[in-house]
Amino acid sequence: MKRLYLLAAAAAATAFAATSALAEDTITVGFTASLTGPLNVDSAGQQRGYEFWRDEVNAAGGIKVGGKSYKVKFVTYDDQSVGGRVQQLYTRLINQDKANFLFSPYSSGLTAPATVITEQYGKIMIDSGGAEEKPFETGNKYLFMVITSASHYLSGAIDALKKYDPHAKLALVYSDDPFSKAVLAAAAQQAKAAGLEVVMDESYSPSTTDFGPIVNKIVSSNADAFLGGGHYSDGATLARQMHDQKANMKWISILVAPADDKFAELGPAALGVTVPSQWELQVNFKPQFGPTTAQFAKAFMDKMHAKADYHAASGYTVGVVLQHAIEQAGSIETDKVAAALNATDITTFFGRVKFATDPGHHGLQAAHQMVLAQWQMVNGKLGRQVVWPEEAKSAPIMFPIKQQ
Amino acid sequence: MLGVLASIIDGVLVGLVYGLAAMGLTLIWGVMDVINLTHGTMIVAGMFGLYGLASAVGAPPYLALPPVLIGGFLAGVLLYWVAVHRMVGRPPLMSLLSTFSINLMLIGLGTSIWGTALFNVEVALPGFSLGRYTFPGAHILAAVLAALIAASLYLFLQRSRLGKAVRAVANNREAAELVGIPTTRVLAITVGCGVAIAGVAGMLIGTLFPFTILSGDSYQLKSFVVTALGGFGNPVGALFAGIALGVLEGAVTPFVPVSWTLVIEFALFVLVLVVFPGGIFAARRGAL
Amino acid sequence: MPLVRLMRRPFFWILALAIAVFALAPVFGNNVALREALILDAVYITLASNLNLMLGYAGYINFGSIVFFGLGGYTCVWLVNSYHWPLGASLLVAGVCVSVLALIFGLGILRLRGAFFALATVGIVEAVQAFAENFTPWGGSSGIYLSGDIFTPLGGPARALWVIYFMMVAVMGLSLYLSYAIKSSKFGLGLLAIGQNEDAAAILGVPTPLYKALVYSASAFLPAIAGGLYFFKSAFIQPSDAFDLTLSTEALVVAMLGGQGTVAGVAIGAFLYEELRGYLLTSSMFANFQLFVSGALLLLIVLFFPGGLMGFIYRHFPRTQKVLE
Amino acid sequence: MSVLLDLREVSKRFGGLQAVRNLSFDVRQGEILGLIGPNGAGKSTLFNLINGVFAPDHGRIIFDGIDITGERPYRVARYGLARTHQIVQPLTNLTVLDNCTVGACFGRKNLPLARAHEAAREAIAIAGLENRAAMLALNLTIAEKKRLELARALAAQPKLLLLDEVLSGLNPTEVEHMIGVVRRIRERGVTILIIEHLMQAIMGLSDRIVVLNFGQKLAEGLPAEVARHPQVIEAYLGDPKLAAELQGAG
Repeated sequence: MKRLYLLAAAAAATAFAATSALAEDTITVGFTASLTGPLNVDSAGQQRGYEFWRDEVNAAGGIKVGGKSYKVKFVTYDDQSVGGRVQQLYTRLINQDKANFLFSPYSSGLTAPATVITEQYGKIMIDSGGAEEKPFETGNKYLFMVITSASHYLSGAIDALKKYDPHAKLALVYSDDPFSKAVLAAAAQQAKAAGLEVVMDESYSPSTTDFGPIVNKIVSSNADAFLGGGHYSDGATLARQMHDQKANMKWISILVAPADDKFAELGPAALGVTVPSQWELQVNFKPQFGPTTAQFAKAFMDKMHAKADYHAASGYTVGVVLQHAIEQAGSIETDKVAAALNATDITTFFGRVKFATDPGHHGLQAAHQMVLAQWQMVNGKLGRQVVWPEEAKSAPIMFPIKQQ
Repeated sequence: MLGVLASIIDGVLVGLVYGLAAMGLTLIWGVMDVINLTHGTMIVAGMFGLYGLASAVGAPPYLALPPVLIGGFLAGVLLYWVAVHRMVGRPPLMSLLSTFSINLMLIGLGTSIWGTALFNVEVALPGFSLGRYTFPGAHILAAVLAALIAASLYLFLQRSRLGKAVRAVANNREAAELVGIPTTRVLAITVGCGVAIAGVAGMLIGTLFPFTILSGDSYQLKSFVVTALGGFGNPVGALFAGIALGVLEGAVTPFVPVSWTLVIEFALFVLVLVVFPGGIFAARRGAL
Repeated sequence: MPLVRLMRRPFFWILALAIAVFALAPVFGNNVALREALILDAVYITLASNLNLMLGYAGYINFGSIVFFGLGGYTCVWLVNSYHWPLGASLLVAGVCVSVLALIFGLGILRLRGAFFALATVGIVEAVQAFAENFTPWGGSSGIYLSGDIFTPLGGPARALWVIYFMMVAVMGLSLYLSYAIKSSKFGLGLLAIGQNEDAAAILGVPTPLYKALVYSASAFLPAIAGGLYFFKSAFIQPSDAFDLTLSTEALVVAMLGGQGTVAGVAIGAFLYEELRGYLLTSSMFANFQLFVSGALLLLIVLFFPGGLMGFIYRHFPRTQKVLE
Repeated sequence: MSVLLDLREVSKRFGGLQAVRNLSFDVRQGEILGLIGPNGAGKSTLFNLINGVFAPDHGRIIFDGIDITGERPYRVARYGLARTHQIVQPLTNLTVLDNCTVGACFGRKNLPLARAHEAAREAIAIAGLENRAAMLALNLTIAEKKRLELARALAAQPKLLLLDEVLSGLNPTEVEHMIGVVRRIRERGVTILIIEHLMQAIMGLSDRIVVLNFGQKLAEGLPAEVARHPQVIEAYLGDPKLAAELQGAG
């Protein structure tokens, strides 16, 4: 009997708790963030971007639709960086919290399961944290991605290498996770097409802690350019061990980790490392909608007390794109907003945003371009400079990397 | 060929540190049948101790050793009184639950304070080169320190009065109690030593690689592997098994795709367990 | 013990009623949010109940229960995705294959006792995960994405999620009855004897290697099917989710919390643990401290309710011992 | 009398220790055979060899016409061989009844659960544990645990029962009671091989005696014969108290 009572009580508690009354002029946006678990750092950046956008919009009186203005309200939960939680929480966001629109969790691995739910309920979800293309190839109708997808991450690095050292011997060493594998698979093809020689192409387990033997293997392969890495600690460890073990690379491109300001902790090991970036402070696009880079960076710093990085910028852009689409549609109905998103082609401080509309890739980003940032000494301090493409660069490239 | 040799030397250097880390686990395990699931987190605590002292205060990294050792010991004694003491005499491995809970708390607290951001401690020491291959000074020093600490633990267990008491309690707790050994205090000290060693190992690892609050998981797993290979409750075996693991990682990498290293490592681990249920270094079981 | 005899005991009907309430609770008012919460409860209950066959009965600590779940998930998703098998058949094949595999694994590692066995199971989780990361037919580390139209045969996504829910509750129900039936059988008595003292059990005539291998294999079947359902529902599977050691550890914790060796205790333990975690995750008060709070609560329970939940109930309401098993 | 258990030149070595050496003797249907010898003579090892805990290095063990050499313990139990342990081995968290039911279920008759319960109750009655049936084994006194060992072995309805020091650690009243129980078991047609240090008791109980020393057979015969055997007396001289007891009992 005890058991029955407990079941019933828990069921009742779950059912009646938190019945959020929908206020008249509010738009509810739901998402999960990885407050705990390994994705916490990147996810936090993205979440700050989301929140900054919400605060900005609300301060400006909300989103204006046909003479009415809607304030934006967020509902958010911790997904623990675990895929299994995401479906439970997105269902809850849609059904219990009555979210009108959804933002994606961080990473492809979490976005994919969330998509099953949002598509099932026909809700729009805008993605800025999962760069992998596979979820866009399964016929989804309401999923949109504002960032450049995985297969273009290292295009810039390959182009730059082709220009500076057409005879470079590449070592591609990357984490065994979906995102990194997709990025490097595309990079390997682009390298071959550019006539660069790939002398090593291997993935390592994401839980690898000591890269000593791997660095030795890179040295043995006679490579002089390194492309790879994956997520957070592995990328940083690789950079440090290549430096400690004097691997003498002329070129090092590492995914994700060097885009964070904490990468400067590595000191000399960080110098010269390049990172493909969705956005950098030095990038200057003329926005048709929303703030300029300078305005964004300053306001973000004032409000969030943190330097804006690309996760924050892309998170913010998700909001801007949604806002733009709602205003264009003149409605908050899903189908009208989705149509507006399909027709979107705007440039914000983040760059140009346009979505693929063919059924095989619906929602994939079709226009945004990445830049390549390099860690250089600026006034005696380590900082990132944009070095590629040429037309966007804020400093000359350091090639080859100077060993100390 | 030189590359293989270099990887093997690397393996020995890092393996000594793995071995030291595992000694912390195996000591507690062997003496009181407690699997300390906070082990990984204690290793991380050592890393953060190093970071706090070296990067924030600016002290030379290796000066962090004594404070980490003492802090780890105190933390271990506290852990004993909070989570382990009440579990003695309960169904086997109940301590698994209590240490699991403590670990959740520590990780939760750590994540809300530091996030999973990356920390790095720069250690500028001249390295040693073999052709194109370089062994960083920090690796060499860490290995030497690990060996020294392991040796002191061994001497402590073999020679000192307290060490003998620890071994007596491990052998037969009731008998030890009967001959007047204050077993509870000995157990508390054992957990203290185990945690202190884990912390110091973490501190040494912190001089080698960057780390996050979650880095402990991998090292805890490695410690399990090392403990099993070395034989439970056998600190000397653990040290050799640590080296064996490091050498295996180093020796395998040049010949197979890197991503298969883990498959080989764990398949071998299960195989060794099944074939030598007492650990490969079981012959030295009398060590504790 | 024959079914008829089981049906004469009140616990059989209590269990039936509880499962029925569990299945129907979200149906009233079409409460899909509750359904999503309950389906995770069902997963935990399934994992913990089957784990309990090894842990509570035979006394073997298995950190590798997640391997069954993950391999079941992979087999099912792979058959559905690459060979377009119907869900039912894929689930069944997944269950059978994983049980057979468990039997083979079991014959190898069940020679080990106590902590050695526990460690070997950790090794198996890691080895299998590392294998899946390198196994191309399963998409390596990228895993397998299912397209949106896999739900069409089940009547579209909205209906499919209900169908999957009921199937999951059925798997949970079967798990509970399996634990109950084994506990009340000669097989179960043999397992309990092994759990208490394996050498003595063998001397009394319990065929220990066979029984251990059988129960290890049996404890793989339903978790494999649950894994199949779960990852089919997610429409996505990748090695790090499928072989997450944390989930295995949680299943152990849950079984010990509820009271290992009991049928009802383990189920209630799983239910409460998952509800607690779910509540803490979604409550704004604890958002940043949910791990810390779960840890602290767990510790208090471990310290002050040593026999687990059932131990507590039995001690304070001795009569329940006759009814709740 | 037909031979029930036949040991032929059985040997077992542990590292440098020759625990049992070239040992041959037989146990006849229906008798009580006593096995004595100083500490470390290899008596318990012999039990472990007979019921399959260890496999002998050499020699054969034939039980009821079947060669059981090196068979696993659970197979041996099925053939109808049950034993008790010198150090009690209760299934601690099971009730006395369940302990005995395990014996009945997996013993010679391979009974289904319901029938096994009946057999277990019967064995419990013989061992005099009726009022402890529902108690957990861990809550029993030492004497009761000894009786539980016996009841559990008996529940298996064995042809041959190996008793390993069932009297040690009991007070005189309990010893009396236990001897009665052993006699009653024999009356039911169960053959018994018994190890015992209490000379008085074993000399009185046994039909025949086998004496072991350093893993070898020293003497074999009727209790009175054995007690007068010079080598046996010599073997026990290391232990004057035992030697005196031996004389007294003989």
